[in-house]
Amino acid sequence: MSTQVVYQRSRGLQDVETHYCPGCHHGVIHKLIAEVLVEMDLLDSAVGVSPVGCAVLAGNYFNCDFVEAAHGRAPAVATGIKRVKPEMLVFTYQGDGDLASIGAAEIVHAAMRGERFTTIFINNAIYGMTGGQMAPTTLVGQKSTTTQAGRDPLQHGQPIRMAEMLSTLDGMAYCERVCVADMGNLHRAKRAIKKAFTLQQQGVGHTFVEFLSTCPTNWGMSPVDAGKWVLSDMAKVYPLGVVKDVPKEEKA
Amino acid sequence: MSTQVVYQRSRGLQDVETHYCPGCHHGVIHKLIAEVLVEMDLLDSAVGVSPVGCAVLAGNYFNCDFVEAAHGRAPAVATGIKRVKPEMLVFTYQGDGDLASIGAAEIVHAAMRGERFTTIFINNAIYGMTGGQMAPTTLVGQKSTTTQAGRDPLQHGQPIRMAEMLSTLDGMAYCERVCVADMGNLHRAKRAIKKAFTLQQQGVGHTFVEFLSTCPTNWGMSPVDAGKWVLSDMAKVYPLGVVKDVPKEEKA
Amino acid sequence: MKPEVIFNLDRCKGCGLCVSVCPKHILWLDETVTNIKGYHPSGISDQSKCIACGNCARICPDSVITVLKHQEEE
Amino acid sequence: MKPEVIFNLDRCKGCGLCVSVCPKHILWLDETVTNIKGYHPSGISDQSKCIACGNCARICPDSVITVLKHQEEE
Amino acid sequence: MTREVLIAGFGGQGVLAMGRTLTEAGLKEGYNVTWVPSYGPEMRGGTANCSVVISTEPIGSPVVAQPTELIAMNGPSLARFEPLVDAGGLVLVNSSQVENPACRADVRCYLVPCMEEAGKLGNFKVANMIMLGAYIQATNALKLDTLKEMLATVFTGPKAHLVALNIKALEVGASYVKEG
Amino acid sequence: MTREVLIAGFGGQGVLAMGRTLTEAGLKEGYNVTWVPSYGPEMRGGTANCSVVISTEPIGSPVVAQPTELIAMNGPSLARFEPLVDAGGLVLVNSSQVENPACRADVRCYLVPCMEEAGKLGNFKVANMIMLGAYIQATNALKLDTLKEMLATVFTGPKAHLVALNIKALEVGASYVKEG
Amino acid sequence: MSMQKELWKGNEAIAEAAIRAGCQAYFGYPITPQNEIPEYMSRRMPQAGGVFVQAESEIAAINMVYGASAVGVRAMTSSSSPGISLKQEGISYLVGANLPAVIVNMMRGGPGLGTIQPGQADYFQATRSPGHGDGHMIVLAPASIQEAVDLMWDAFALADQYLTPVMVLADGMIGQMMEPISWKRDQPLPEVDKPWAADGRDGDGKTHFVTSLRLKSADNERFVQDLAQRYRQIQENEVRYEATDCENAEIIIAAFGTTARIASTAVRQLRADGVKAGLFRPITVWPYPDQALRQLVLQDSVKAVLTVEMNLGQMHEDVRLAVRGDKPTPFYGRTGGMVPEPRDIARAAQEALQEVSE
Amino acid sequence: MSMQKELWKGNEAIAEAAIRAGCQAYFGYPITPQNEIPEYMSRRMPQAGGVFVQAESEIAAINMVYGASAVGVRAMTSSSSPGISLKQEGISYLVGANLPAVIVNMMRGGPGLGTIQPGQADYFQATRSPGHGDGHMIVLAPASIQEAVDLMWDAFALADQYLTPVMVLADGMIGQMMEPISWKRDQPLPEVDKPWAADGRDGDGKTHFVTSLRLKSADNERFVQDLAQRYRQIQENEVRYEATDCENAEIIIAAFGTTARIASTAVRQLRADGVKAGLFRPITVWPYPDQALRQLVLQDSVKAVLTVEMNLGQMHEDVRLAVRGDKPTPFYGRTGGMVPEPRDIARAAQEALQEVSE
Ligand SMILES: Cc1ncc(C[n+]2csc(CCOP(=O)(O)OP(=O)(O)O)c2C)c(N)n1
Ligand SMILES: Cc1ncc(C[n+]2csc(CCOP(=O)(O)OP(=O)(O)O)c2C)c(N)n1
Ligand code: SF4
Ligand code: SF4
Ligand code: SF4
Ligand code: SF4
Ligand code: SF4
Ligand code: SF4
Ligand SMILES: [Mg+2]
Ligand SMILES: [Mg+2]
Repeated sequence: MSTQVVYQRSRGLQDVETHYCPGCHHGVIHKLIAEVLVEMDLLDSAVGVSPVGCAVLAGNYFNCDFVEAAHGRAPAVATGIKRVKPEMLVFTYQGDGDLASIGAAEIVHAAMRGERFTTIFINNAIYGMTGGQMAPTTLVGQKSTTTQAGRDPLQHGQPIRMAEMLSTLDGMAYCERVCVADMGNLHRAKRAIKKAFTLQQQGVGHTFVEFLSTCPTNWGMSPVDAGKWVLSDMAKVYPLGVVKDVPKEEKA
Repeated sequence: MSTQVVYQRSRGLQDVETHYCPGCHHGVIHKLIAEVLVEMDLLDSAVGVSPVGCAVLAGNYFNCDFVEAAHGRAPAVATGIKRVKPEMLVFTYQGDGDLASIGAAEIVHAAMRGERFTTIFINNAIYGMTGGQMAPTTLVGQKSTTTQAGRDPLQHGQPIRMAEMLSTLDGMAYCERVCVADMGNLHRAKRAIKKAFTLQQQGVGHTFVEFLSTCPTNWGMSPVDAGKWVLSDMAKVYPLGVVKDVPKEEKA
Repeated sequence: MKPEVIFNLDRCKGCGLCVSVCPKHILWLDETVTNIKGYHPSGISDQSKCIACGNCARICPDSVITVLKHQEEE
Repeated sequence: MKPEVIFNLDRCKGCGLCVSVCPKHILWLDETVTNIKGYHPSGISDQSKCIACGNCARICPDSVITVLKHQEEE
Repeated sequence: MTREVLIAGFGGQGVLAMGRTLTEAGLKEGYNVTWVPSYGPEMRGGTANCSVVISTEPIGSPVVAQPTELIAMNGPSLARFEPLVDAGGLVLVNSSQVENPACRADVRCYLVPCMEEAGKLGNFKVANMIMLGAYIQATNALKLDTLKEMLATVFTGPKAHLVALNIKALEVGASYVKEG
Repeated sequence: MTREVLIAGFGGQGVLAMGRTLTEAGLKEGYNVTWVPSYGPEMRGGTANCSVVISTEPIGSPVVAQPTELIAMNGPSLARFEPLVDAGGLVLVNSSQVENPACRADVRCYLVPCMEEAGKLGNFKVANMIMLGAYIQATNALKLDTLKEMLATVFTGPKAHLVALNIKALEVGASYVKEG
Repeated sequence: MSMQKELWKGNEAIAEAAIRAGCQAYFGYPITPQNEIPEYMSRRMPQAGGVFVQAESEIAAINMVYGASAVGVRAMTSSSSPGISLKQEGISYLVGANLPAVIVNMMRGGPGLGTIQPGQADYFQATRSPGHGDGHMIVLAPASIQEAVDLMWDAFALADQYLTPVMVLADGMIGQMMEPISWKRDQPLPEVDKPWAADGRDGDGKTHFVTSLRLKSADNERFVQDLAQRYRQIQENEVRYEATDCENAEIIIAAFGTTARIASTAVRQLRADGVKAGLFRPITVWPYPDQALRQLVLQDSVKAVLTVEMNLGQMHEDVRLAVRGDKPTPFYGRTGGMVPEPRDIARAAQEALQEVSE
Repeated sequence: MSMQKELWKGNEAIAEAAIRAGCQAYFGYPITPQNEIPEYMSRRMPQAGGVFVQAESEIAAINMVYGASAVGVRAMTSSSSPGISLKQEGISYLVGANLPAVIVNMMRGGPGLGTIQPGQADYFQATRSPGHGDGHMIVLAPASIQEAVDLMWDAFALADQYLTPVMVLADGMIGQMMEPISWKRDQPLPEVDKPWAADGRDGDGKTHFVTSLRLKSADNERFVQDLAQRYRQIQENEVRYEATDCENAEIIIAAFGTTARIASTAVRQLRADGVKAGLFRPITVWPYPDQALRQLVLQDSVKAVLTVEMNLGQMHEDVRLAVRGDKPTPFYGRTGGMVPEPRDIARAAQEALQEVSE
């Protein structure tokens, strides 16, 4: 009898429990990144930059080096790292509060400069870690602890589409929006990460993968319903797919 | 004999000298704003927010109230003002270092929220006040004291087009890029200011006028040559004209 | 081919994502069991129906599941 | 109609913008004069050619120039 | 009199609410009271606990480091906090959630099968009220009637029907201690 | 010996460069030296000035509050700084830029028409060198030769032809004082 | 005015108190352990006719406060340690522009991201250096929710009176706990005339320019000297503290905020054990009740002053400045989010006395 | 190593010294009066094989430093007062993550935008509270360009040795002036082993996680206590100061940086006038040379200690802590960008002596 492993825990992750809530997509996305790091043989030469947000402890979960950044500043920290260690594979992992709110200037400028690291952007339309306040990405009408009657465009504006906004910058080389709400999307998401890392190694500019993710706890939904809501509601405001692909456009 | 005044110093300006260098467009743009304030009878109910940059003393020059903001934070200061005094006409006046670099997060979010004030954005492709360092808007190849061999896209990225980037945000209602490098453009620029102020009063969202401006001193050009360079070089990277006009689009 | 689905039950948070992606509908959350974390963990009702597609394992946020395929030596 | 162009010379910084926009090319910077700020101020060579278009005044960053039109009463 | 109560369990077991109800009741009876929750990510999916102090004196420290009374709604909480309880103190255990529950010899201990009893009442959510009833009965810290009165003001309008259920839960819990 | 020199004028008159040349020359002759520019927006289109201290002792304060010597390249600078000059001090005035130049009675004063003289040399840019020559001559603070030597190292390659011009300018300035 | 006791969570009580005191605008950004303040404000402010904006960052929040205050409106923000560090430039601007504002800091354990548990290690930042330059805030340190509530009125009043930012310096414990309070003060503060506000020109066309820039050093020095003058007034008139059982005490425990309320239990325990302990609790930690403490310490009975804090010894410096070496000044501190227990404080006091008697 | 004297501008000399000392990466943002540092770095760093990035802000700059340092590279930033305020959170993170870094502050007159002229009013911010939480930086205060140059080697060495941010605290005067220097130290510092650096896993697959988060208070307290331990070591081993003419002086003038060099002229003037004046100049303002000053002050001859600063009296507090009321401690300060003159300092010293004798 021979045994084939269809799937087992990735070597790219440490053998510890995560603190994430049941069914939170943070955990799923972690796995995909870890799998790509293993497949590309990058565990020894990669360094991740974790945010302030639910993923603040990512450095305890991944099996590669990590640096924890101040809230919103991961792109600056990654810039510091990549500039002095261009041979390393550098990626940030940031939530929507972290990247799109307090850290808006840092990501805009990293993208403008075409910093050669990869941003993994977890858009779950809420501040998870701090208990469910409105994020800049919160949908119109969506309830949060600071928009208890739902986000009102007149008061709070409309959701910010970071992938589209950042793609106006010439330094952005590759930008795709994905999710892990079903198996097809999950596979696409993994390919996007791999592509971003590969392009990073080719030094083409900034690479950016936005994940539509879930926060079952603060959305007040079951994990499965949360996944459905990503596809039914979030993806309408934040269309899935490639937003920008300069290397491809150049080839074409 | 009757005497008609073709042009005299605007009542919208105080009768003082400015500290601007000879021929700097800051002074010209000040005048246009002042003229519009007078024509719209807003001197008593307007408040400007000045930046940290060459225009830091604008409050000494205009004949309306002013608040001096910390570097880059004018949009936040203006938000604080407009939210508590919605009846006032509020405008910021920011340089490109101020608005596009250190203050990138604040302008992105004011635009996202559709804050009902007007941004006057002075893009002179340089840090004027501090003596000519690279700005995010500096053109590729342009020399500055921190890019003495010219801006290099690989090191410093390519120029950021704020008007285009911010126009991806739903809160941006009206966005136009103008200049005062010749009389035709000067007249168009004044109309743009007036339109922005009018739309602000109608409460349609954020209004934004980007000026391509000069810095003869730090560009090392005569004022007249600097004006020509705006038209010949800057306007190629930053096309003049309306970038977004939601009220008009809606009517159409 | 004999598929095998193995659960690291103590790590399971009972989120149900695995259940939702199983094409054979053979996974379920066992409400009668509470693991040391206080959750009702996932379980498989009919191993024989499993096609070893790996969906459950791939989506599990907590890497609870291992999917194996045992091949009779020929 | 008699145009009049008046300069507040002490405020002039000699930038030349007015010179560059005058359609009649009648403005120039007087290098023989230095004002209290140390600049060579602007001046008009032939007032009679002026058409009172106001360009010079409108572009002057320092509001140095006033342009008037005197009308003979009819 | 100073009671320092620590209430601990899984998130979602109503541990913080139980503490708040107790605190509110203490206030109603004229005591000095404080309530402090554990907060932050450690709550996330994991455990929750809160400190309640009920005292005739001004309350200095609101943090209960050495409880006079512990309410453990699950096994990990019992394991973590029982060692801290004052000798001669009280430990109430939600025996539905603890395998082979056992207590220190030097404390008074009651096992309350909250889930089973809540199940019998047809609503698992009242498990915490059952425990609260047991606590009141075991300590005489406050009057059961104070809590009952409070319930009438908490559940009003469309939720008024819950008053009776919760009162019943308190009584079940209380009786459990009486009998146990 | 401590000389505290204040050099002031319009931006663009080479005021800061004059100060730096003087400072460098002081260093060459083995003195302790410091140079401080005025900086910031007040420079913009307006005036510029710098403080130079040349001393046989360690220099404490590099800011010249009470100059022993003032070089005023324009009228506003003369008006602003002359009152600060030490009684018995020295004032050098660029008389080309000052209408009706007049000095305090208790200071030594030289009027140097730098622009006119520079014009005669065919290059307005050497006006500051003319003034520097006058300063050296009037004070004997340093040797004119030191400055001349320096010029040879400053202007090299395609700019070498400027050495002679600048030396000439120094001499014109110096002669002005000798004669004046 | 109802004096009935109500159970309130610290953060929410502070938010409600601010509104009742007359705060018209709140700008803030989420951070544990003060999230209930913006959350409460988002609900209640609009009902009260005021303004709530969730800012994009702490920096934006303090600058929104700056804007609202510059046009004459009572405004506040709140945050916790890392967020307060980000506000340093903005606070310095408020000082430089003579603007009133109220800032609540629910301190947590630092440095860096640290923990979200209570701490008191921002004492130096609050009392010594609100940003760069010579500036101060009035810093109020409540030890209970009731006191925090009451102090909100003072905070806004002092800010308006002295044209200065005022910080309410509390910690996660006070923010997160619940205890009964009564609404002792229920009247909003009176409107204050703000002739300097940039809310439109005066009738005579006079403009207002709110700025902290004074390019000429002489002007800026004049401003700083005026600040110093105001600070002396504040030091003379606004010092607040509470001294309990300090008369004829043999040991005085000096502590502020949460630590002080815990120390009060320690003092009771010590007294029960026959030790004459007293508690000195500054309510204004800037201006520090220097003279009051010194007077008490100089009593013959006093053998030592024990400072207790949740930090490495920051207020300890103020105590040492007041005592000037005239009595021993031992220190007991917990750090990094750990909260001291009464018995630990009592033990530290006993040890201090023993050391003195040796 | 050339000991020939060269005329250098302070800012450029400091930048060059940093490179020669072994700095591998510079991240900064323009602000007067330190613009020549980034400008010089933009030119020279790439030539020296290092990294220069003009950051989008001071916040980004300090966080780039954090990143570079986290992977084991010697990095620095520079700014001036308002920009330093913006770095407070980042500095606290450096402390919390045990990361070496060098930060130059060319102080100007505050508060707020203030002036761009020299000031010393960031002393408290630098010495008391680098951001929130219990943290310190080693703070070096040069009084001349030569000393600033020499101290750059120390700054990087101390940062690496104690895993701490080090601040070089100077002012616009030192940044803008020129004076002759010689390159006394011309060897770059040796490479330091940084086993904690997140520059890739170790051979055995061990990962590195550089973080300042310690969610469990007990862990965070352990960290803070370790910090405190390191701070005690620094206080024992790294105190630096210069005492000139202090022996048997009747008055000691205490001053740092630019003010100290000006005071040295005042001391010469006073001595010429027959007054036995001395100058005490701390070079490390944190750790403060507390014991050294105290010893000197306790000499019988000393009648007073006059503190002179360009602020409202910040180091004055350290002097008072050292003197503990044993001698009078008058203060003379200029503020807001004004630089004191030697004669003013001399006069203040005369007045102080007169007051004592009355
Ligand atoms: C300077 C600062 N401000 C605020 C916080 C509090 N804080 C922690 S996480 C967070 C936002 C989390 O939201 P997001 O980035 O969307 O991540 P998520 O938790 O949703 O994954 C905030 C505001 C902080 N730690 N530091
Ligand atoms: C926090 C802070 N950082 C930096 C500065 C220094 N500074 C003053 S103006 C300026 C930039 C000016 O450039 P820009 O905004 O383009 O305006 P301009 O002068 O070109 O009109 C800078 C960096 C400051 N005052 N405050
Ligand atoms: S709070 Fe939301 S984002 Fe954070 S771990 Fe829980 S579910 Fe995930
Ligand atoms: S420095 Fe440039 S932008 Fe500033 S006033 Fe002078 S020319 Fe204008
Ligand atoms: S491997 Fe596929 S079929 Fe088998 S249990 Fe998992 S999801 Fe279902
Ligand atoms: S997906 Fe994983 S954690 Fe969720 S129920 Fe299935 S096995 Fe458990
Ligand atoms: S008004 Fe017109 S024509 Fe007359 S001088 Fe001015 S620009 Fe020339
Ligand atoms: S535009 Fe104005 S400032 Fe310039 S030269 Fe003409 S008059 Fe003078
Ligand atoms: Mg989020
Ligand atoms: Mg600019």
